[in-house]
Amino acid sequence: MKQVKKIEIIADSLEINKILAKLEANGVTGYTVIKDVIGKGERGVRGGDGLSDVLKNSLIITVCEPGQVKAISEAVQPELKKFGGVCLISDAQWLDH
Amino acid sequence: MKQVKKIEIIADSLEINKILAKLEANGVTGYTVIKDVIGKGERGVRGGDGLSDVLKNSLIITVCEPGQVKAISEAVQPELKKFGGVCLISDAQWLDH
Amino acid sequence: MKQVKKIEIIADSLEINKILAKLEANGVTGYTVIKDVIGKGERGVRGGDGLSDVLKNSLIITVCEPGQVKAISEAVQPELKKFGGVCLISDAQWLDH
Amino acid sequence: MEGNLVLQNFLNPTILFFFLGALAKIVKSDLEIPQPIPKFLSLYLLMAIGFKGGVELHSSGISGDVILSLGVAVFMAFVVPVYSFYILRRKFGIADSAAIAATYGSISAVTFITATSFLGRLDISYGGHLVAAMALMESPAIIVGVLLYRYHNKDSDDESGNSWKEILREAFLNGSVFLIMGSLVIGFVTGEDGAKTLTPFTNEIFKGMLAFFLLDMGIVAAKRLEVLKSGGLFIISFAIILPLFNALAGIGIAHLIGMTVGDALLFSILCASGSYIAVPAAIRLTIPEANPSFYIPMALGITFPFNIILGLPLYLWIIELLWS
Amino acid sequence: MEGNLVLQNFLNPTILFFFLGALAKIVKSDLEIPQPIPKFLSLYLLMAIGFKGGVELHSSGISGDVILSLGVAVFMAFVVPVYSFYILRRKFGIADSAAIAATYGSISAVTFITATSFLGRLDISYGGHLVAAMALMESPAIIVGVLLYRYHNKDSDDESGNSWKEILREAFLNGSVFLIMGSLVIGFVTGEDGAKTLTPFTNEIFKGMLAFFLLDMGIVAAKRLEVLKSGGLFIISFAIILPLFNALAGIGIAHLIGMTVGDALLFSILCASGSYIAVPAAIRLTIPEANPSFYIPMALGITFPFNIILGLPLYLWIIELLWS
Amino acid sequence: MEGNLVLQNFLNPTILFFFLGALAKIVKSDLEIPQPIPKFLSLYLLMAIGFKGGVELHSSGISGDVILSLGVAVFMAFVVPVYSFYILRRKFGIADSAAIAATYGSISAVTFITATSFLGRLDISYGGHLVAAMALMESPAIIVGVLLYRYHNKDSDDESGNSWKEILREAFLNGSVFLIMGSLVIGFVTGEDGAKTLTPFTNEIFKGMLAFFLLDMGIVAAKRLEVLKSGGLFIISFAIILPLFNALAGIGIAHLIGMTVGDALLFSILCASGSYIAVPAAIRLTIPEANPSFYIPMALGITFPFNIILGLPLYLWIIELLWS
Ligand SMILES: Nc1ncnc2c1ncn2[C@@H]1O[C@H](COP(=O)(O)O)[C@@H](O)[C@H]1O
Ligand SMILES: Nc1ncnc2c1ncn2[C@@H]1O[C@H](COP(=O)(O)O)[C@@H](O)[C@H]1O
Ligand SMILES: Nc1ncnc2c1ncn2[C@@H]1O[C@H](COP(=O)(O)O)[C@@H](O)[C@H]1O
Ligand code: NA
Ligand code: NA
Ligand code: NA
Repeated sequence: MKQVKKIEIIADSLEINKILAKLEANGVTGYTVIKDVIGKGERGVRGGDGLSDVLKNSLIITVCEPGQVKAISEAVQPELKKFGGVCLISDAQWLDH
Repeated sequence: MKQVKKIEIIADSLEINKILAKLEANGVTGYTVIKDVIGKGERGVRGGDGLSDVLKNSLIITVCEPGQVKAISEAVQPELKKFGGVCLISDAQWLDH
Repeated sequence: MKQVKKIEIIADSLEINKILAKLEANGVTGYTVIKDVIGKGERGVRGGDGLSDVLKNSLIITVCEPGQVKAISEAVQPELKKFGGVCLISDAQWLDH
Repeated sequence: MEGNLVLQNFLNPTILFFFLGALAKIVKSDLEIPQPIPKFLSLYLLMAIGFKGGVELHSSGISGDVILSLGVAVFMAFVVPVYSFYILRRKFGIADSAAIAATYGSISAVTFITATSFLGRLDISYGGHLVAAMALMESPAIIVGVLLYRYHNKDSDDESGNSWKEILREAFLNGSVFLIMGSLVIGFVTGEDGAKTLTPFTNEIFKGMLAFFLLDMGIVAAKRLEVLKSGGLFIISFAIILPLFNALAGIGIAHLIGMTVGDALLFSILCASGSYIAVPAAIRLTIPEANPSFYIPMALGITFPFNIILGLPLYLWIIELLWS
Repeated sequence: MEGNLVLQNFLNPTILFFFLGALAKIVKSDLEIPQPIPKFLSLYLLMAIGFKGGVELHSSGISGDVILSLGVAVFMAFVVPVYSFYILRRKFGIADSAAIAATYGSISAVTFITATSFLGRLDISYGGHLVAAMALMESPAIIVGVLLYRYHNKDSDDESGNSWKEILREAFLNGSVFLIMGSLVIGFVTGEDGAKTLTPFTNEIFKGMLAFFLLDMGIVAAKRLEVLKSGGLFIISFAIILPLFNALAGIGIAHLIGMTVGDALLFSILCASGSYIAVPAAIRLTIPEANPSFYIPMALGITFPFNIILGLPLYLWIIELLWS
Repeated sequence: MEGNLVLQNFLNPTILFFFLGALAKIVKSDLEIPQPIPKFLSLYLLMAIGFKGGVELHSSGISGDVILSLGVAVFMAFVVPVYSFYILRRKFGIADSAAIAATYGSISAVTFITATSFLGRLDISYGGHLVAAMALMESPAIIVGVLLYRYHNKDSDDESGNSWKEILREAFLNGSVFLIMGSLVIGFVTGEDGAKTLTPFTNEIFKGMLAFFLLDMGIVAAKRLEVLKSGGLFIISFAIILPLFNALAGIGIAHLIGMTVGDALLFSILCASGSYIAVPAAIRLTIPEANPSFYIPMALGITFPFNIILGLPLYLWIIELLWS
């Protein structure tokens, strides 16, 4: 088992590809995406629009070394500032395999 | 970065709106919902019914100040007691933006 | 509130039933599954195939007693080694109900 | 009863697709119709059957006979759950009895649709107002079920329960009830003229969409039936005897008020069928203590196949005996 | 204007399904058409209308008149968002004004489709090239909206913005624009011959699929309208007056270049309608500061129902007055 | 070979929708057909083609000729993966060779369906039993692939592998195989009579549904092709030469046993096509070491378009030469 950091990013679905590109540019080699989640925050309800593809979120999970957290957060921060969203960092243990 | 609490609630999809209303009544201003997750627990399998919309869960994530945890837990506890489900609380760090 | 361990397993959707069977064989009585998540890792992109049902992941969440972690990790490790995937363990508090 | 009719009914493609689905589950094929495809098909069926019924009601007009039929339909929807509840109480707890009673008091639209196909193959006509009867019979049983449950369960913690406003909304405004009712009204308002352009969608591809939906129903029914195995013989026999009894009651009333053969068959199948789409959602919310592994598999896994394969020819045989 | 025409238009089943959806939301029924069913229906509609338009364009050929019509269509798509922006600026900020202007400069395919059904019921013919006009009018307004926004918002942090390459791709290659354009070309290339085998899919079940989609649009429109309530009277009246104004402009131009009555109606409805499918996604990405609770509900919750119920008969009445 | 035939084949709307999808991906449009719409369309196609084949088999009856055709079909399904494996081994590892061999030993239902449309346009008839041949050819190659893999990979850790029971279930009971086989049986049992009511669903809207599905296949094929770019020339040429070779083998056998022109074309396309729906799921589970970025894109991105555009007219040309 290895001590790692789990970063969870909730952001507008339309921004996901941009954010993933930024993560990869900052050394992220693995991630998982849950598409079409809904939510509410400072920018109001994002409950899906039903017709167009706007107003919904995706949830990105990426597990990384503690040393990578700083670079990653700085990379996604401006994106979240502009389009809204959440970035959470927590501790976890990674089962080697 | 700010120290926060992450509350994850897994509950019957039919109860989600009621639970969200209780969360909002207790000062929650932001949340994220993953719809249509399946699971198993004390009340048996909730694997979706395929015809009616019953027997499936949703997962609510809400990030809040440590001080809010007590009120929120007390608000959702009776609901979970009656209809089943899980409420998990963990520590995380919130990236300011 | 009870101190528990949260185990999150991300694995190929086709393997999920096998992994759930292994979990149940190791004393797991409750779990939640988020189907159809996508991701990237050592084995390349799993972004869904669009035609066949291959190349996508599922995310299993199971909450257990700290004492159960070892047995569970050992049960899923060979599966993850062969088909890829991630197993994360973290601390959480379980709201009694 | 001609065994021939049973076989002929069994060997029509829509019914066979139901069994293909069930077989898929039984032999453990991974055939699956992922959501929301079944939802799409079921919304389509409700919309099409409602609309067609409305158009037919438009041509036939709302006569005294029609109103009488609708009246007895509503009457049965109130009465069936009451006597079912007291029968069920001998073996089940209050919550489960109320839930199963509500299930059988309400109706199954797909059973009804299959019955109209059955009549179509035999060239027996029926009135469009039976669709209206179906729509009217969906909701009352939910109300009766909740009433019975609350009446017999007075000591329970009332505050945590749903308000009557919510229960009424669940009963009368749940998606299926609303869509079939609304489509009926639209069909009625627009009549033949409006129907013309929708016919290819609502009528021509209808049987195929039904076959597709029955394929999924077969899969789900077989899955549900597995859950029931543990429930034992009582549940299974109840899920056959109760519909039989209800069908006979329906046939009796139909005879009394002088329905045609086609109308009587449809009315009896409405009485005999149990709901596995609209009622479960309503019951989950209003009687959460009831166990869904009873009321869903009974209506879907046993009563539904029984009705569409044996029930239809059997009820028709009885009706033709009585009417001739 | 014959009130009769309004009523007759209102009482056709597709329009009534829109109101059934809206009613479902208003009475708080849980009727819901889950994704991706609406997506399926809307892709179908775009594919079918594009293909049919292409086939008709094939039979009619590309004459000078056709090219002239397409020319004025593109012209209007550039002009409408410009004047709309300056009107909007009196009440809205730069971002919201640009977003709403783009919305109304672009078009609504479902409004257009409903208009063709309206003409069909009245036996008024129209040219297939109007579908091409629709496809051409979707994108320019997005470009104009972004240009206006950037021009008036110079001080904003330009680097974080999207590159023009991305904006052009959003405008010209977003899914709806691409699909309708591509289907049009396929219909044009294959002509009557190729169309024969697709007719049952693209033409016969078309009205039914449209009715189903309008059911969902009704639900979504009513939901959006709730959001708007807070926005006050200005927004609502603007969402009626601007399309009226644009329709009149369209009718004027149509008269000038001598379109037929059918073509003029379709052209005016293209000018009058606002986009709530293609534009919102493009605007979210290119003008993220704009508030989607303005531009989506205006086009969907107010302008769309206004156009299909009152707009169509009204514009036709005006056209018939002028043309006669 | 008439170049005309190639062009005419290319210019039919269903094929063009495939290219529209591919173009969408190439020009980076965001056009997307979200799941489960493609699943819906593919289940529909399997159900419809199986049912139609069964009905035709019912009318033609099961003659000696039919049984002979089915026999050689199964024979080819066993032989093709064996020789393909040994060719592939010259460039690929054991796991990948076995996976690609299984892919090409099995068949592509959509290629087959496109071939029947191609024959339909040319008024060349074919036997319904070819659909049965298709259904029978789906599974054996999976078994052969796993056998070859296990035989050459003896040292591998056998215990972690799947049991033969699971492998057989994957091969013979996976959803696509089960649905087409079951629908075939239903069509055969019910015959013309039963078919009548399903015709609008299974036959009339069929081409349109196929066009819609091909639109999605084009998008996915182009996406897969991007992955392959890195794989180099060998893979691409192999994905063209192997099907060509298999088609010729099929044509030879068809000539030997005296099939009609139509049947020979369908048989050759069954031999030539590779599976990208049923086999990938089976192979992922049974040969997890094989790299899906080889076997999926080869069959879908190269062989499929090659077969439907150039293969069909080419194979027909050869057949007509030989048969005349
Ligand atoms: N406190 C929170 N807890 C969980 N999710 C949140 C929270 N705040 C915002 N979100 C999610 O992030 C999205 C964007 O948030 P915002 O930018 O605050 O509007 C929302 O739609 C939610 O899905
Ligand atoms: N130990 C657990 N770990 C993860 N999820 C659980 C656990 N127990 C229950 N759940 C989830 O909560 C739902 C309701 O649980 P229950 O009320 O115990 O039947 C289940 O369907 C699961 O999705
Ligand atoms: N570092 C990571 N963080 C989050 N998810 C990951 C990570 N690495 C792998 N995954 C997920 O696990 C799946 C299989 O990973 P792999 O076996 O490394 O290809 C991927 O498709 C991702 O969904
Ligand atoms: Na009943
Ligand atoms: Na416009
Ligand atoms: Na083959």
